Parts: sequence; structure tokens; C-alpha cells
Amino acid sequence: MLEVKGISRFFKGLVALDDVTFTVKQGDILGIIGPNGAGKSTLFNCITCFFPPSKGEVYFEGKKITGLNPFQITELGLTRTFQHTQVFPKLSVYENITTGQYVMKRKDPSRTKRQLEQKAHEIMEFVGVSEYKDTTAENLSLGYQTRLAIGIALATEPKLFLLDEPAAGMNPEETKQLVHLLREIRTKLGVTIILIEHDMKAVMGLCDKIVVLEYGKKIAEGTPQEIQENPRVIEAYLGSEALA
Amino acid sequence: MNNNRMKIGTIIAVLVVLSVLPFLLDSYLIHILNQIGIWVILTASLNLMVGYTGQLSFAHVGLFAVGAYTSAILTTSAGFSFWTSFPIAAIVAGVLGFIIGLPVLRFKTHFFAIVTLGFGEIIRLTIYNWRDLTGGPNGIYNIPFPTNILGLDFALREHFYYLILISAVLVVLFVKLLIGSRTGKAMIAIRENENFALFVGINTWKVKIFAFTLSAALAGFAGSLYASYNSYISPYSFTVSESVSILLMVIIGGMGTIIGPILGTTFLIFLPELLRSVSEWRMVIYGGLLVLTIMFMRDGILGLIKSFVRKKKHHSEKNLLSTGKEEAAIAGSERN
Amino acid sequence: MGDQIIQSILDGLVSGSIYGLMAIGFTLVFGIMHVINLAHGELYMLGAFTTFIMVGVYQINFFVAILAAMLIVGGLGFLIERYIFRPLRNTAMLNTLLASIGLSIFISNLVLKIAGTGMRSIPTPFSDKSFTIIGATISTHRLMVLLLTALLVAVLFWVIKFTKFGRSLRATSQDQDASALMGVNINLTYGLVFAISAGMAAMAGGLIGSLYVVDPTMGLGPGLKAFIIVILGGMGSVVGAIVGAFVMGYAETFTSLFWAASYQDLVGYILLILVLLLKPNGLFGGAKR
Amino acid sequence: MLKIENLQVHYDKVQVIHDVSLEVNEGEIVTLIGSNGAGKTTLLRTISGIKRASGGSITFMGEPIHQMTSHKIVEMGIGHVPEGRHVFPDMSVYENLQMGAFRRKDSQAAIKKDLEHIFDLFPRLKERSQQMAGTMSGGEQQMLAIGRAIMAKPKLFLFDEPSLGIAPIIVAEIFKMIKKMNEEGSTILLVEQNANAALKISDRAYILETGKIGLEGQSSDLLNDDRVRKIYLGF
Repeated sequence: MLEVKGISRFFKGLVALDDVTFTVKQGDILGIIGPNGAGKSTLFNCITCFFPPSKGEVYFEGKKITGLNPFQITELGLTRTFQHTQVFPKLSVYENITTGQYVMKRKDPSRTKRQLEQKAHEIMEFVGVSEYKDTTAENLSLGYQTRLAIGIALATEPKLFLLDEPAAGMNPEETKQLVHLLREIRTKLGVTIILIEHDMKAVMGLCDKIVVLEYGKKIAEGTPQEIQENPRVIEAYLGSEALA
Repeated sequence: MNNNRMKIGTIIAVLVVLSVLPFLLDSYLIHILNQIGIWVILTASLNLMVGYTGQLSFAHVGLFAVGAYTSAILTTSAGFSFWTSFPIAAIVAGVLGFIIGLPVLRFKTHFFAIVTLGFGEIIRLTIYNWRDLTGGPNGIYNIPFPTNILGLDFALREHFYYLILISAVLVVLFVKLLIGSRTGKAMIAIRENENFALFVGINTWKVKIFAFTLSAALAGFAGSLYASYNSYISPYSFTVSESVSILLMVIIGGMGTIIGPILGTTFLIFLPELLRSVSEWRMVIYGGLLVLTIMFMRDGILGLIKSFVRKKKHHSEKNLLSTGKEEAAIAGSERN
Repeated sequence: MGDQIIQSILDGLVSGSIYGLMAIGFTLVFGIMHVINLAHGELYMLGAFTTFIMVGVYQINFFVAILAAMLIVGGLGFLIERYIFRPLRNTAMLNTLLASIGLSIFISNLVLKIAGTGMRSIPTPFSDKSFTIIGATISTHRLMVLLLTALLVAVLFWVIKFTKFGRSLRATSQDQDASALMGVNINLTYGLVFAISAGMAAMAGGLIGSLYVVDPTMGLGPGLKAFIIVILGGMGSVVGAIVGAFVMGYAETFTSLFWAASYQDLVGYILLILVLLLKPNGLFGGAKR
Repeated sequence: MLKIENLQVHYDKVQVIHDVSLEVNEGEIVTLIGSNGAGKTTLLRTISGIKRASGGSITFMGEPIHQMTSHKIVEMGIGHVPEGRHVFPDMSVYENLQMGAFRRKDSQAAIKKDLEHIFDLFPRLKERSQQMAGTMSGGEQQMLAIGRAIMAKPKLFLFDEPSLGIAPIIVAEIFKMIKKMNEEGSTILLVEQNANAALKISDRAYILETGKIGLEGQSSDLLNDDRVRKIYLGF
């Protein structure tokens, strides 16, 4: 469903991403992990056309999306959330969700206003923010803001959904609930997911496949089992003893 | 539902009161109301940019001047009637807004502010220097009043009042409808979070240029009314001070709301009139108020009222939601 | 025409150096505290008024008066930073921009209310003697202005480049957190930077007030121009501010020579827009930040 | 020497440090390890007074410092080598080192002498003393950042991820340097992601797990403890 082919990105002579290639299958949950500064967010930005890669191309359902604008790829069915949970802070939860439905008029003009309202309520129910429907988003706790951000993205009815560190700042209980929610998005809505996450327990439990980056390079790719047994990955995280 | 009906009732009542005012008030007060009406249109247009799209524009007084001069030149030199020059003024200002918007909207925050200020000043200085067309510093005199229609004689303040009232109501209604529309929602989304707006499928560039053009046209529309009502304009009416005044009107009332700029405009125009002794201090007060508003009251008068009402109403709801400050306080108190 | 051009080159030098005095202060505040202070022109006007009052009313020596004006307005700058800009620190940059605009309107109109619109001139101790340099004349007075400005800029450069305080200023503008880790008192530094910036504006005001006239609205134009110059030169760059100041000074002088004096004010804005469109970081703005 | 008790730190709504307590005794190297986003950097920034704690206390040499401004804390004798080096990019190496001595009140001669000492420690800095710090490689900048901290003659050094983004050979050199500083009497709190390297050179270690202390003990014991890997990798 998504093919990333040889993506590189340079910033002022520094190589943030170096020839990264991988594919994502329909219905999978792919995790992208790696130590600080490995280029994970840069990779996300290149995939979602937030800024262009210096080299390489991205194909979504066989169609080349590199060079398109973000609002165009949303229409194709690809959306994302940002790090540190970004919502529309001064709008109510309900208004946040309906803002997410902006693209629906272009994607599916046959839908009536009534149907969209109905759908917005379903989404709020699904991500668990219904009871705060009229609350201003900035007044929600972090956990609920993340749920709301996911709800906004779901309102665009994506086929592929990228999440940038959704569990950052959450306590273990909130993280557990988030993992549950992401699983439901896959099973009940059939959405393919790519996520960047630091919480290893969450990543290992949730993902079908994991891509590991270090210094902008892909150093490993495989199932959680394979990744856990890969000495190169362990060294990337724990460091090699040889240094000291 | 009940709430909505009350709202509509209030609006109708206010409109009824407004429409009988010329029979009740003296000519001077009507004059002040007329000024307020014209400025309400201008602040509504500025609010579209500053309050709803989140772009701090200082070009609006310039666009207001373009509307005023277009209308004034057409009615004095070209012999057009007010009723034809009125829409042309809006179109000219809108087109100019579009042309300015193309380069300017690439900039964000303070750069946007200073570049629009630059364009506003360029407009003013061009008017000041283009003597053949604009009369330069002398301005344009004897701008005709609109020709009579429906038995209204626009040389009379009391009659002009209705033209301004209807225009202001229509413009405010238009802004309200726009904000409720899909495009309006896109504007608000851009204000709230431009990056995320892209990923809900909003063509942010297109929406911004549309908002700027439209808001420029509304400013031109207000300018046309202004020229005709005052029958005299000069570059001295369109200075940076005026830019700051209208911005203050939008901010102090509560930007990004329909009522806020109306409240702000009324308050700031009435304030010096009510207190005669301070009227000479108008700009001193405006300047000081701007500083104080930014420091202590960023949501404006309306925000103040709302937070007051909310405190009384939502006392119980607040405990359900933990905000950062409370968490911090709890975390702190556990220790101390 | 040849003489006129040489004369214009001299005139541009004087106006460029005064603009430089304004723009350096503006760019220091921006470079170190990320505050766009649009009330900078009002501090310049206050400097002119303070000098005028001391020289014109109390017959204090011109040079002493300028020095005193720098101290008084500098002190005011310190207070403004402490009570207006510090509370707004770490909020959106537009807040400080708006507050400074409010402050600018407040100060200029307050002075206008108290002092009225009358044009005043600061009496100076200089003789009427002029010097002629290859066909162009410069009065003793203008020459003094030029020398004083050059002196102040030289002192400032020396302070920034060679003293411990100057080092801490540069460090703070490059990396605020790291400076704090070195033990730099950030709050105090900010206050002092604002005071220096205000003091320089006051000196520019006193000098210009002695060349032309002193009136309450005199600050608006130069305040905005300082901003434009700083954008031209690259926000936060001191060298850029000086170069930008001369670009502006000469652009204006030659506009009034070849076109008309009344178009002079337009030049700055047109330059601003051209530079922003073609080179958004300014002439000297690197890719930093 | 340094004692942190029940520390709480927030960024806006997010609590990043939960009830952390730790201690550093004079003459020790204590390491604080943990994966990305565990709150290590925040903890150091809170010790230095750049970030305010929302609860708990930090005591240094018997004095509470969690309410002090950062320049006072520097004067108390805490030297912080920040994550990502944070050298002053448009100042020369020499000036960067001078900045290190900003709070010192002793004579120019004494400072000069210490500068020479830094140049002995890092000959590479001497070669480049007039070069702008921003143009140097990551490893050279790291040495400069360390040298700059030494210039302040602190009683306690805080090192934040000195290995981050630096070529492995230089990392080894830097770790050797840290060890040597400790042997010459400096007390060190070392924050690292490279757990194995940090455990090797330190006396004791704390492992931070999403803002809480997950494990603590003698470094030599933890080096072969599977729980460390569990906390890092979750398996």
C-alpha cells in the first residue's frame, strides 16, 4: 500500500535520512523506532509531503505522491498527527472533529450534512471523547487531547494513518488504552497504521513489523521477535561496551 | 432551542431599537452612531483576517483608503453616481488585496505584520504624492452624497443612518454566514493550527488568499461609505494611528467573535465622547489600552465576560478535567 | 549636477549614520531578546525632548545634556523591559509586537498632549562655519554629529567585541540556555540591552533634534525605518544594521535628488518589500535560526 | 553532595519527572541512564535552574537550590555540559572558554593559567583557538563544551549525553576524559543513552523509565543485569 523508495534528506550538508527503503502492507501496523536524532520525524515529514525528500520517492497505492501537497494526499486517504499532540486548541471537541471532516466534501460529495454529523458522533464515541463534546480542546488532559487528535485524523477517513509519538508524556495506564484504541482502528476500521514511538512495550506489543533507524539509516527491519533478537538493534540502544 | 430563540429575539429587539433611534436621538448622537456603523464594517473585515484566519494585518486602513478614494474620484471627477461607484470601490480594493496578498501571505506572524504595514504605508504615501489624481495632502472635497432613493435624502444624517445600518447589518451577517460555512471553518482551522489544517485536507494557501481578498473588498466597501458620508477625505485619515485604532477595536472587544469587534468599536468610539474631558486624550488612552489588553486581557471584553459567566456556570464540570496548572499544583502540594 | 551628487553623498553619510544609531539599538534588542520594539522611535523622540529641555530650558551644556538624556531614556528602557516585555516573554512574539505598538502610540500622544505640536529646536554650541570638501559643504554641526555617531558606534563595537560584558551579550544572543549555564544573569542582561538600545535611540534623537526640529511625532518615521533597516540588513545582525542604514540613507537622499523629496518615504517600504521577496533573510542574515 | 528528593517536573500539562529521588556523593561518578524521552535531560536542566521544578527539592552542599536562578547555581559550583554541546557558534574557541569563567572572580592571570591547562588537556582546542566554534566537528565541540565547563571550576559536573551524534572513536576518548577527571577528584553526574559505556565508567547508576527511577544500584552489578535491557527495550 505504501512504498518508500530510497528516501534521503539533507539539511545544510548534514544527512538526516540516508537512502531509506521499506514497504507497508495493507492492514499492517508498522513501527518506526530508533535512538534520538535517528531521523524518524524527518522520515514522516518526507512521506507526508510536509517537506520534500532530497532524493527518492514515495508511492501510495501505486501512485507517486512525492511532490504533492499535504492537502492533496489527505484526499487520497493518507493523514497524520504531529508530535506533542496537535489539535485545534480553541475549538470544542465536536468542532475539532467536524473540522477533520473538511475533506469529505471533496472525497465523497454525496454525503449529507446529517450523515456527517452522525459520523462525527460515532468518531467521538469511538475515540472516547463524547462526554467532552462541548469542552474546548485546550482544556482536555493530554491523554484526551491525543484521542481527539486521532479522532480528527479519523474524520478524514484515511486508509493510511501516520502517528508521531502518540504516547509521549502518557502514564502507563493511558498508554495501554492508546494501544487498545490503535488496535481497534486497525481491526474495526481497517486502517493501516505507521507509528513512531519510544515506548518499547507498546511498540513490541502492537506492531506487525518494525523498522529501526540509526543516524538516518535503516539498520534493521522485521517482526518484533526478529528485532528483539537483532544484536545490531540492541547495540544501537544500549551502546557498545567497547567504547568505554 | 430555547436559548436560540432567545438569541434571535434579542437580535430582533436590538434591530428594532436601532431602527427607531433617529426619531429619538439628537443629530450629533446620530452622527456618532453613523461613524460607529462605518467602523463596524471595517473592523468586521479586519476581524476576518486577524480574528478568524489569525493573520495580523496592518494593510486594512490602506485598503479602506483605496475604497474611499476610488469612490471619491469616481463620484467627483468621473461623474459616477454613488450607487455605481460603491461596488466598484469594493472590487478595486479586493483586487488590490489579492495582488498584495500573493507575495505577503507567504510570510508568517511578525513578518506578515510588518510587510502589510509596509503596503499600507505605500498606499498612503502614494495617495499623498499622486496629486493629480488624489489631490495630495489637500484631499478631495465635496464628495456627493448618494442620490435619493426610496424617499431617503442622504444629505440628512438621520437618513444616511439607514444606509449605514443596513450595510453594517448585512456585512456582519455575511461574515457570520461565511464563518459558519466550510470555508469559514477552514479559516479558523488555519488560525488554530496551520500545519494540522493541511492534513485535514485544507488548501491553506487558497483559503488565506481568499480571506485576504474578501476582507480587502469589505474594507473598500467601508471606505466608499466613509468618503460619501463625510464628503471629504485626505491622507491624514488613513495613518498608522488609524491602523492601531481599528486593531484595538477588534482586540479589545474579543477577536474571532462576531459581537467582539462591534462591542470594541462602539466602546472605543463612545469612550471619548462620553467623557468629554478625556476626548483629547483619545490616542493616549488607545495606546495604553492596547498595552494593557495584551498584558492582561488577551481574549478581550467578551472573553472577560465569558470567563466570568463560565466560572459561575461550570463549577462542577471543571473538576472532571485536569488541566496542566492543576496537575502542577497538586504535584506541588503533595510535597509542601 | 556633479556638485549636487557629491553633496548628496555627504548628506547620505549623515542620515545613514543617524539611522545606523537607531538600527543598531533595534537589532540588539531583537537579536538578544527576540523582541520587535516598535516603540524604538518614541525613545528617540524622548531623547530629543530630554535634550531640548535641558539645553533649551535649563541651559545645560549640549554634550552633558545628550549624555544625561541617554542615561534617563536608558533607565526608562530598563523599566519598560522589566514591566512590559518581561511578563510577555515566552508568549507569542506578536504579543510583544502589539504591546510595543501600543506603547509607541501611548508615548507619542502623551508627549503631544503635554507639549503640544509646536516645533522646537535644540540650540547648539557650534559655530556657523562650514567646510567645503570637493564642492560639497558640511557644517561644523553636521560634522560633529557624524563624529559623535562614529565615536559611539566605535565604543559599542569595542564593548561588544572585547569586554566581558560584550562577550556575555554575544553569548546570550547565540544561545540563551548555554549562557545561563555559564552563569549569565539573563534577566539583568535583557534589561541592560534594552537600556543600551534606548540610550542609543536617545542620542540619535538629541543629535537629530539639534539638526532639525523636535516634535512629538518625530519618532514614528525613524522607528519604522529602524525596523525596515534591520530587516534589510538581516534581523539581529549589527553589521547588517549599519549597512542597511547606509543603504536606506543613500536610497532616500538620491531619491530626493533625482525624483522628489516627497517620494523619499516611499523608498524604504519599497526596498523592504523587494528585499523580503528576493532575499527573505535580509542582506546579511545567514541561514541561522 | 547533591541530593534530589521527590522531584516533580512538568512541561505544560505533561509531567515528565515523577517523584524522582537520587543522590551523588563527593568523588563519585553516578550515571543516570534511560531510553529516549525518559526525562534525563529535563532532570539535569532542573538541577541547573533552567527549568523550574513543580515539586520536591534539590539540595547541593546542604543548601536548597531548586528555587535559585541558574547564575546563582553556577556560582554554587555546578557545571553543566548540555546535550547537543551548545557551544556559542559565532564565538572563537578561546572566547567560548572565556565564557566558561564568566562567574569567576579571581584574577585574569589565574584564568589564563586555567586556559592553558585546558589546552594541555585538549591539544586540538589549542590548534583551533581562534576558529569559530560553530565550524568545528561534533567531537571537537564536545571537547570545547567540556573545557568550557572546567573553566568554571565547578564542584559537580553534569554531563548530558556526551556521546550523542559523535563518531565512536571520539566517544571513547571523551569517556576516558570523564574517567580521568573523576580520578583527579571531580564529582560527576553523567546522563547517557549508551548504557553499556556509561555503566562501565561509573560507580553507581540510576535507570530512569518514563520519568521514574526504575532501577538503581552499583554499576558493576547492573552491567550484566537483564532488567536494564528490559527497561530500555521492553523485552
